[in-house]
Amino acid sequence: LEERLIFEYAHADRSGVDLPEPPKVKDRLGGLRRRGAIGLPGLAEPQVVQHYTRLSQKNYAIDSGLYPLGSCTMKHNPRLNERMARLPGFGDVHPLQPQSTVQGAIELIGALAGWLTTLTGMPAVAMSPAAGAHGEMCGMMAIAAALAASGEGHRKTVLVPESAHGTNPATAAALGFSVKPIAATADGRVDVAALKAALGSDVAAIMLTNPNTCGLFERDIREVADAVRAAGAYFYCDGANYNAIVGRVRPGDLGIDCMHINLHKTFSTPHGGGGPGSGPVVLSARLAPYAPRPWVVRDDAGWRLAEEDGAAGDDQALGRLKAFHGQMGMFVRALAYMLSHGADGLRQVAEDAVLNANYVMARLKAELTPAFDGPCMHECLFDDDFLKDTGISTLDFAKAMIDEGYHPMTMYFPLVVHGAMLIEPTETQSKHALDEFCDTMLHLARKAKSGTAAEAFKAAPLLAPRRRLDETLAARKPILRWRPTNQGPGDGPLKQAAE
Amino acid sequence: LEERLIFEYAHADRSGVDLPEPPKVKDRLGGLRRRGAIGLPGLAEPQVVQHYTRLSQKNYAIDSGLYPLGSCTMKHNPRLNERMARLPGFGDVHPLQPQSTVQGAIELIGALAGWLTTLTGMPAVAMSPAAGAHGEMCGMMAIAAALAASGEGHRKTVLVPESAHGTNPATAAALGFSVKPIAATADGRVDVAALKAALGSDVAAIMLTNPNTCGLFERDIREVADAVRAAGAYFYCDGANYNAIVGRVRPGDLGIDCMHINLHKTFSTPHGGGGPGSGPVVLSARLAPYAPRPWVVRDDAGWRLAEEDGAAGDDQALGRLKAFHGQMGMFVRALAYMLSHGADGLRQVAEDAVLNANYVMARLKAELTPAFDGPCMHECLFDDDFLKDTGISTLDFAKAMIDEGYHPMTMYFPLVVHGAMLIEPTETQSKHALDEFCDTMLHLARKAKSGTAAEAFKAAPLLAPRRRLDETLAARKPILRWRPTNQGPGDGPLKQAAE
Amino acid sequence: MRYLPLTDADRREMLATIGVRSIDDLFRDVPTSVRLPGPIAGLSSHMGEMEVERRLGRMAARNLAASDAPFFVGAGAYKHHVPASVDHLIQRGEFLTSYTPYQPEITQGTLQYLFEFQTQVTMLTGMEVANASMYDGSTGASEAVLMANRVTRRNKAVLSGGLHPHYRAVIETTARWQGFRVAGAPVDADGIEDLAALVDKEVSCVVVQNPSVFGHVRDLAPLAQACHAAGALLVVVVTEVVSLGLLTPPGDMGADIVVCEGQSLGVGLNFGGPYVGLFATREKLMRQMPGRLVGETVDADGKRGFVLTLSTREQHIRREKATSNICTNAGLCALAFTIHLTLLGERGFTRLAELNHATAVRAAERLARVPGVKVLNDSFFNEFTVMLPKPAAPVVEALAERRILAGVPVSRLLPHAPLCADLLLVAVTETVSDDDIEALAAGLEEVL
Amino acid sequence: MRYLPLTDADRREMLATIGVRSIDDLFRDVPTSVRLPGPIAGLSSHMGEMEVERRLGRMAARNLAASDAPFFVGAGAYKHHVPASVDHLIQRGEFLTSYTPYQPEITQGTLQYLFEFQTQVTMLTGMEVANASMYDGSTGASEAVLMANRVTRRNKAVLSGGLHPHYRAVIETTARWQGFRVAGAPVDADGIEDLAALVDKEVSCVVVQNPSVFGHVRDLAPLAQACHAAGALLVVVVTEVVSLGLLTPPGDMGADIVVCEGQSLGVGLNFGGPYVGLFATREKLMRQMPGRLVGETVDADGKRGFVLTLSTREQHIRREKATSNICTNAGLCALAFTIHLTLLGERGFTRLAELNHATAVRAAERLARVPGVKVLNDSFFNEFTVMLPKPAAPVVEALAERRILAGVPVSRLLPHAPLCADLLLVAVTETVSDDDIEALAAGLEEVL
Repeated sequence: LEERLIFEYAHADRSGVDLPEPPKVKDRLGGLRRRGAIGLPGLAEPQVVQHYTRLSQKNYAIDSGLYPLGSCTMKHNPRLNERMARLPGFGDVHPLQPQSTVQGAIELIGALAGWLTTLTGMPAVAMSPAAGAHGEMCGMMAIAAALAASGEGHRKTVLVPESAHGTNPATAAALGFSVKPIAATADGRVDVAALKAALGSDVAAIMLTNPNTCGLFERDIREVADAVRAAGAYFYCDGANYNAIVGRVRPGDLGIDCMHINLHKTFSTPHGGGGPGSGPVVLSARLAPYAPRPWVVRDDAGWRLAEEDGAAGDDQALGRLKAFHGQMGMFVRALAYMLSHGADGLRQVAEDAVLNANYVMARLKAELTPAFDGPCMHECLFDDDFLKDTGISTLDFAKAMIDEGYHPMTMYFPLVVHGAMLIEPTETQSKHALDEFCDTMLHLARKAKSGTAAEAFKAAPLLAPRRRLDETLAARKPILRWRPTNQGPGDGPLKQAAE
Repeated sequence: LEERLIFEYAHADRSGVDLPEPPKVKDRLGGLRRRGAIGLPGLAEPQVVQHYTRLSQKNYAIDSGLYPLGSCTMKHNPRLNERMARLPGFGDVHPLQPQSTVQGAIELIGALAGWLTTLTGMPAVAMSPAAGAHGEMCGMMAIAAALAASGEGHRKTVLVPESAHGTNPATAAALGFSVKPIAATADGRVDVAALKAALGSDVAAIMLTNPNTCGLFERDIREVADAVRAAGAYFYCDGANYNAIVGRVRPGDLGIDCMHINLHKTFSTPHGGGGPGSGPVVLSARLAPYAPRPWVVRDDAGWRLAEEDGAAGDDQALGRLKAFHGQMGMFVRALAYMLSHGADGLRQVAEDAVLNANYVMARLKAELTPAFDGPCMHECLFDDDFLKDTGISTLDFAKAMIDEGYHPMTMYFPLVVHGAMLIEPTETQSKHALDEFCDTMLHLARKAKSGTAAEAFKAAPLLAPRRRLDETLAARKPILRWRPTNQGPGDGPLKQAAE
Repeated sequence: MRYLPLTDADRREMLATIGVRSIDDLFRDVPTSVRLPGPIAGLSSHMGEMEVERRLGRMAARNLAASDAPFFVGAGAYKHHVPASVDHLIQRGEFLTSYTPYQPEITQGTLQYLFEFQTQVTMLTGMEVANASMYDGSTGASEAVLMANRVTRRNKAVLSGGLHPHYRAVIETTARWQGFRVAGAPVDADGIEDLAALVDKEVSCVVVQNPSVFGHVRDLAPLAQACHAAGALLVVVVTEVVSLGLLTPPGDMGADIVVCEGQSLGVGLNFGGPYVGLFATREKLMRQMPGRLVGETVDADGKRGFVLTLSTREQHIRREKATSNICTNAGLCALAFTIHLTLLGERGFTRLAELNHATAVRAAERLARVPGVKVLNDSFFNEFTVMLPKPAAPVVEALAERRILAGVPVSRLLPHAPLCADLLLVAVTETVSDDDIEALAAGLEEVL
Repeated sequence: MRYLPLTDADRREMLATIGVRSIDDLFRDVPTSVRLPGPIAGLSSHMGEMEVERRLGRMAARNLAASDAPFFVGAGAYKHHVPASVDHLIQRGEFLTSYTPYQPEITQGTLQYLFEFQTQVTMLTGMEVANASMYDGSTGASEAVLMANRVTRRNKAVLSGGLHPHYRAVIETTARWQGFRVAGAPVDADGIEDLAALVDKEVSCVVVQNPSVFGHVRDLAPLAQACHAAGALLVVVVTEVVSLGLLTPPGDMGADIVVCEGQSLGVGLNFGGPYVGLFATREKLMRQMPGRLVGETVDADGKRGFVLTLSTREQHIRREKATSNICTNAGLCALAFTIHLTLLGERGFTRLAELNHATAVRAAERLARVPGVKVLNDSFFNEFTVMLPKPAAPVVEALAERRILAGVPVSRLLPHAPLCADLLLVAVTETVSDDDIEALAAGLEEVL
C-alpha cells in the first residue's frame, strides 16, 4: 500500500486531540484575529498512529542493522538515555525558572562539562552550540575574538586540508576568513611541509580533523601544533572523529586550541533523522576567556548559570550563540552514556571501534581497493579502483548494497580519493554482524567484477520502498510543499489495481 | 536478511546488562547451588535491540493497518493508556504493600468496577479474572456455587448454541457440566423453540453470546431470559461482542445473570500478540454473593481490599481465582479509555462500530455473499458461496488478502456458516480506510470469479515475510525448542548467496 | 472525539450507501424497551488527555511507589530492575497491537520470540518442553494439577505447607468446582515438612514450591523419587524465577511439571498483574500440556518458520473436549520476559542471582542483630522469614508510616494461622542498597 | 560492558585476521607521548543502568518540574500538553536512530514527514516555502538576517525593541563576528515603537517579533510596506507558534521571512533545548534559504517520492561558498512538531489557540485585581506583562519558595535595563487551571 500524505487523508472536521471548551471572554487580540482557515489537515488519532508507523517502516535505522556511514559514527543509541532525558526534572523544566528551582539541572550541565574537559584534557568547554557546525562557528568565533583582543585582527587566512568536512571551509568563510586549502600527501595525511610553508603572519588558524576524514591519525600533529603556535595562529580541531581516540588519547595533549564534540557521534545521542545535534566546544586556556555566555559556575551558594555580563561591561565573552543554555536533552543522554561506560569503557569504545574498522578493511581488501596502506583508525577508506572498467560506479555499488539489506557507506567523501567509499562500522557491531556484512560486500565486489552485472547494479535498488529517485527533476522544478492540486497516489497504481 | 534465533547469535561471555560485583558472603543455598551452565545465550544490548526490532517488522498489527478480525475487536490502542499504566503509582506498587500505601491503586479498581457495573446495569462485578476465558470460568463457577447453595447441584446441563466460541463449551465441560448444543435458525439466531424445549430441570445455565458470533443481535433475548429464569437456570452471556452495544444497551436490562467483559476488546487494552487479557465478570444480584475474593470495599477508613473471609467461615465467595487482585495494568488502561470516551463517547463507539460493519457489508455484497439478510451489528458475516466452483477456498482468499497488505478476516468461524468470513472493522477505522479495504476485497472477489486465478490464490501469500507454512509437519514432528543441533539459516540461502 | 475517525458527513454518506435513514435503523433488532435514548446516566462525558492524566495522576500520587522507599516486599512478586530497552521494545506497535499469531505468514515476529521464550524456559527449569506462557504462576499451578490428573487419571493433589497461600487457594478453588481432592500439608514455616509420607496411590501429584513461600531451599530429588514410586507426578512451583540462576533446576531434581511466576524478569510489579506464567514439562507429556505452543516448521519455499501447533488440544478446535479452556496467554509479558533474559544472558542472569543472594544474606545477617528478631531460615535465596517479638502486621504498618516497606506479614496471607502472626517475609533483591538495609534495621529497632 | 558486543575471544581472532599482535599496533600512528597507558584519571568506571538511574535521578529530583507547580513561565518557551502518541511515535527506532536522509530510497519515512512539515509551516505562517527546520528560533532569526543581507546585498539590520533579548543577543553575536551592523530599537515594554522611522536605504531587514516578548500583538502590514518601499525585507519572529492558530499570519501582513520557535508543539520544555526552528519565506527567495529542503520527485518507476534538494546551497557541496555552515537540522523535534500538529488538525489547533487566549485573558483580569499590580498590555495572545510595585526577581523567588512558578522577571533577560526591574512576564497556556490562577493571585497578594 502506498502511504498518502496527511493532506490527502484529511478532513477539517476531525481532530486527534480533545480539548475543553474555552472559557467565554472578550478577546484582546488587538484586532488581529485570523480571517479564513489555515488549511491544516485533520486526522483522528488512530489514523495518525498508523500514518507515522507506516512512514517509519520506510526508513533504515541503526535499530534495523549495520549502518556503515563513515564520519557519521552511527553507533547504538541506548534507550536508558531516552528514559533519563524524560525524567520530569530534566524534560519538564523551563530554562527561565528561578535557578534555585533547577539546581540539579544546572549541576548536570556542570557534570557533563567536567567529563568533557577531563576526557579531552582541555581547561574549558562551551556548552551552548546546538550542533557540530554550530560548535565550529563557536570555536572560530573564539579564535577571532582572541585575535581581536590581541590586536591581530588582520590575520584573515584559515588553512584547511583538502580532505576536510565541508563545514570547515563554510564556517571559516562565514566569519570572513579566506580559506586556503592544504594538499594531502600520498599517504592520506596533511602535507606538513606545505602547511608550514603556508603559515604566514596572515594566518589566523588551521582547521584540522584528527583522526582525519581518511580515517588516519595525523602522525605529525604535535609538530603541526608547535608550528601553528609558533606562527601566532590557532589550532582548530574538528572533533567529528573523536570516537576513534576517546578515552585513549586526550586532544589537549595534542596541542590544539579548540575542538567541537558531536554528542550524537561519540556520545550516542540519537541522530533522529538529521538532528537535533549538540556540539560543545572544548577550549584551551588562551581561548577560554572568550567562551560564549551562559556558562555554569559552582560556588558556595550552589550551582549557577552565568547568563549576563556584569554591568561593568568588562566581559570578554564572544556573545550568546543561541537562546537559553544549550541542548539539555542531549546533555542528559550523553552523560548517561558516559556514566554507563566510565573511563574504562570509553577507552574500550575507541579500541573496539578501531579494531572493527581494521577488521573490515582486512577482510574487504581481498576484493576492494583500500585507498591507503597501513592500519586505519575507526573507519576504513576504499577507492573505486576495483570497479575500473566494470561500468559500475561507487554510487551503483552503494545502491546495490541496499538490496542486500544494508545502508550504503559514505560515498565520494573525502574528495581526495577517487570514488571514495568510507566505512565506519562503530564499536557497537558484533563480529558476527561484521562478517555477514563483509561476506555481502565481497560477494557484491566479485559480482561487479564478473563483467556481466553492470545493468543489475545500475538498476538497484529494486527491493527498497523506492527505486532511484530523480534528484535532477527535484532541483530543476522544486516542489517543496503539498498543494491541493498535487496528484495523490489515489489515482495511481493502487487505484488502478483495485479496478 | 534472515533473522537468526538468539541462540545462533550467542556468546556465553557477553551480556547486555551490567551489574555491580556481588558482595562477598558465605552462601546459604542449602547445598543446592546449580552445577553446570544453564545454556542461555548472551548478546550485547545493541544486538538485542536490533533482534527484536527486526522481529517486530515481521508482524502485522493494528498500527500497520486495518485488522478486520471478526469477534476480536482489533481497535486502536491509545498510547495515553500506556503512559498511564506506567505511572509509578500504578506500575511500581506491590500487591502486598500495606493497603494504607496503595489507597489510590485500590480506588482505581473501585472506579473501574463502578464504570463496569453502571455501563452494564449490573449490581456487582468480579475483577480478578485474567482473561475472557478465565472470566467465563469465574461466571460459571458462580453459577455452580449458587446452585450448590440452593441445593440444586443436580443441574448438570449447560445449553450452548452451535455458533458459540469454543471457550463456552470448554469452560462448561471443565466444571463438570455436560454441554448440550442448541441449533441456530436460518436467520443466524438461536432457535428459541429448541432452547425452550431443552430447558429441563437438569439445566444449570445457558451460555449465549449477544450480539452473537454471526454479528446479529438475539432479538428474542428477553424471552430467552424469562424462560431460563422460569426454568430455574442461570443465564450466562458471553461479552466478547459487547463493543456493538456498549453505552447503548445495558446487558443488565436483558435479564442476564453474568457476563464477562474482555477489556482488550471493548476497552482497547492491547492484544499484545496474544495477551495479557483481562476478563472482569458482572454479576446479577443472585450471583453477587458468590463472587471470588478479593473485592474492593470503600468505608469510612478509606479503600480496602477484602482479601480473606472472616474467621467465622460464613463466607459464600467461590474462592480465589488467581494470586493477587487482577490485571491492574489492564485496569488502568481500560479506565483511561473509558474516561476519554465518557458515556457519550462510548455510545458513539457502538454506533460507529455498527455503522462501519454495515457499510462494509453494503459495499461487499456486490461481489461477496452475506450469510444472512438484514443489518448486522459490529461485524458482518459472509459465506463462501461466491467462491463456488472457483477452486478457491476461504483460506486461499484470506491468504491473498495478505499480499494486498491486509490481515485476513476471521475464517471458518462461526461454524454454522460454510467457509465463514467474519469481518469486524471496528469504529476506529475511517471511511477512507474502509473504502480502500472494500475496493481491494471486491477486486479480489472479481479476480477469484474470473476462473483463471485459482493457482495464484493457492500460491498466496508471496509478499509476506513467509509463504504458507507447513502446519502438518509442525504438528507431526513437534519442534518446540531450539537445540544446538538445529540447523540455522547461516547455512541456508544467505550464506550460499554470499559465496 | 479523538479516537473516532468518522465525521458526521461520513456517517450520513455511509447510511445512504447502506440504504437506511438513521443509525437507529441498524439497531432495529434490539428490543425498543432496552434501547437507551441517550448516554448512560451517572458517568462522566468524554474528556481530553490532559484531564484524564490529571484524574488518574491524582490516584497514582496516592500510592507509595516501590522505588520511593526502602523496599523488602516479596511473597510472589519481586521488584527487580528492568533495563530501559525492554519497555521500549515491547511498546513497538508491531508487538503491542498485534493479535494472536494465527496467521503465521505475517506474525513471524511474535512466533519466533515465543519459540525463543519456550526454549529459554526449558533451559531455566531443566525441562524438555515449555508452552508459550500462562496467565501467571498461580493459575499455571492450578493447570499443572489438572494436567497431572489427566496424565495419571487420578484425582487427588498433595499441596506443600510451603506453597504460597494464594497458589494454594487457587488450586483449592479449582478443586472445589472442577471436582478433585486436595490434601494440604500444615503450614511449614520452618521448612521441615515430610511430604513423601502423604503420597499414596490415589495421589496424582505433589505440588511443592522451591524456594518455599517462607524462603527455604530444599533438595526435591527424594520427593521426586517418592512420587514416581507411587505413580504420581512432582509439580514444582517457583515464584522467584531469578533463583534459577543459582539453584539446581527442578528438572535436575526430577520434577515432572515446573510452573514459575515469570514476573521478576521484564514485567514489573503492577500491583499484582498482568504477570506471566511459565509452564514446562517432560517431552512425553507434551500433548497433555495446556496453553499455546509454538513449533518450528518450513514454509512453501523451504524456509524455516514458526507456527502455533498441537492446537487440537485447544478450545477453539476441540471445544468441550479441550485440555483447558484457556484462550489467551500472556504474550506481551512473555516478550518482556524473554527480552530481559536475552539481555542478561548466561553471565548476566547468573550474576543477577548471585547479587540477589549475597545482598539477601547481608540483610539477614544485619536483621539477625536487631534485638528480638530471629531469622528462621538456614537456607534461602533472596527472601527469608523473620520472627518478631510481636505481631508483624502493625510493625509493617508502623514502618510504612516511616516510608519503609518492610515486607509481607505472614498474617496477610494466612489470617487464620495464629502461630504465624509474628512472622515477616523479607525479600531482598539487587535493588536494595546497603542504606536500605540499614534503614530497615534501624526502623525495626525503633518500632519493636 | 553492555553496549560492546565484542568478546575477548572475538578480539583475539580479529587481531589475528588483521595480522597484528595487539590493539596497540593499530594505534601506532599516534605518537607514543600522547598515548595514555590506562583509563583517564578522575572519572568513574563503568556502571550499570540501576546505578546510572540513581545518580541522574538524584539530580533530576533536585528540580521543580513544571507540572508540579502552578506554572506561568514563558518568554520564548511554553509549557503545552503533548499527546502521549507523539512521544511514542518519535521513539520508534526507525525514526530515532536514522541518519540524515541522504539515501532517499530507504529514508522515505523521514523525507515524507519533512515534506509534510514544510507544508504545515507554510500554512501556519502564510508563506510560500519553508525549510526542513533550524536548530531553534533564535539561530533561525540570525540566519534570517544573513539571508536578508544576501538578498538585498546590504549590511544593516534593524531590531525591534520587542524582540526577545536572547534573540537579539544571538543576532548581535553573529553581526559582530560575521560583520554586519545592527540598529537596535530601545526596549519597548509598552508596544508602541515606530520601527518604520529606522528604515533607510542601508537596511537589509527589520526584525520584529509578534507577539512581542512583552506580549503585544501588532499589525505589521504598515511596517512591511515601509520596508518594501526602502528595499528592505521584513523578518517576523514568532516565539509562540500556537498564536498562529488565532492571529493573522505574518505572510498575510507582508513578511518576507518568518522564523518561529516550534517548541510549543510536540517538543516540551527540556530546560532550553533541543527545540526546533521554523523558517519560511517567499518562493522567489527560495534559493537563498539556509538549511535542508525536501522536494517531491519521482523514482525510476514513476512513483512519487521525496528527496533532499537544492543542496548546492549547502556546505557539504559548496564548502566555503555555501549559504550557511549548517549541517544538522532538528529532524526529530520537527517530527514531534508535525505529529502534534497533525493530531490537532485545523480544528484542534485553532481551539488550542482559543483556549490559550481565553485562559490568559482570565488570568490577566484576575491579576489586574491584585492590589499594586498593573497589566501593561491592551493586546496579547497567551502572555502579558505586569508591573509590580517592587522588583520582580525577588517576588518570583519568594513565590518559588511557595512552589509557584510565577513567570519571568524582565530583569532576567535585561539585567541592565533598570526601568524594567519591576516587570514580570506571565505566560498562561491551556495547562493552567483556574486553581493555578487563583494560587498565583493569592501568592502575589501575600508577597507584595
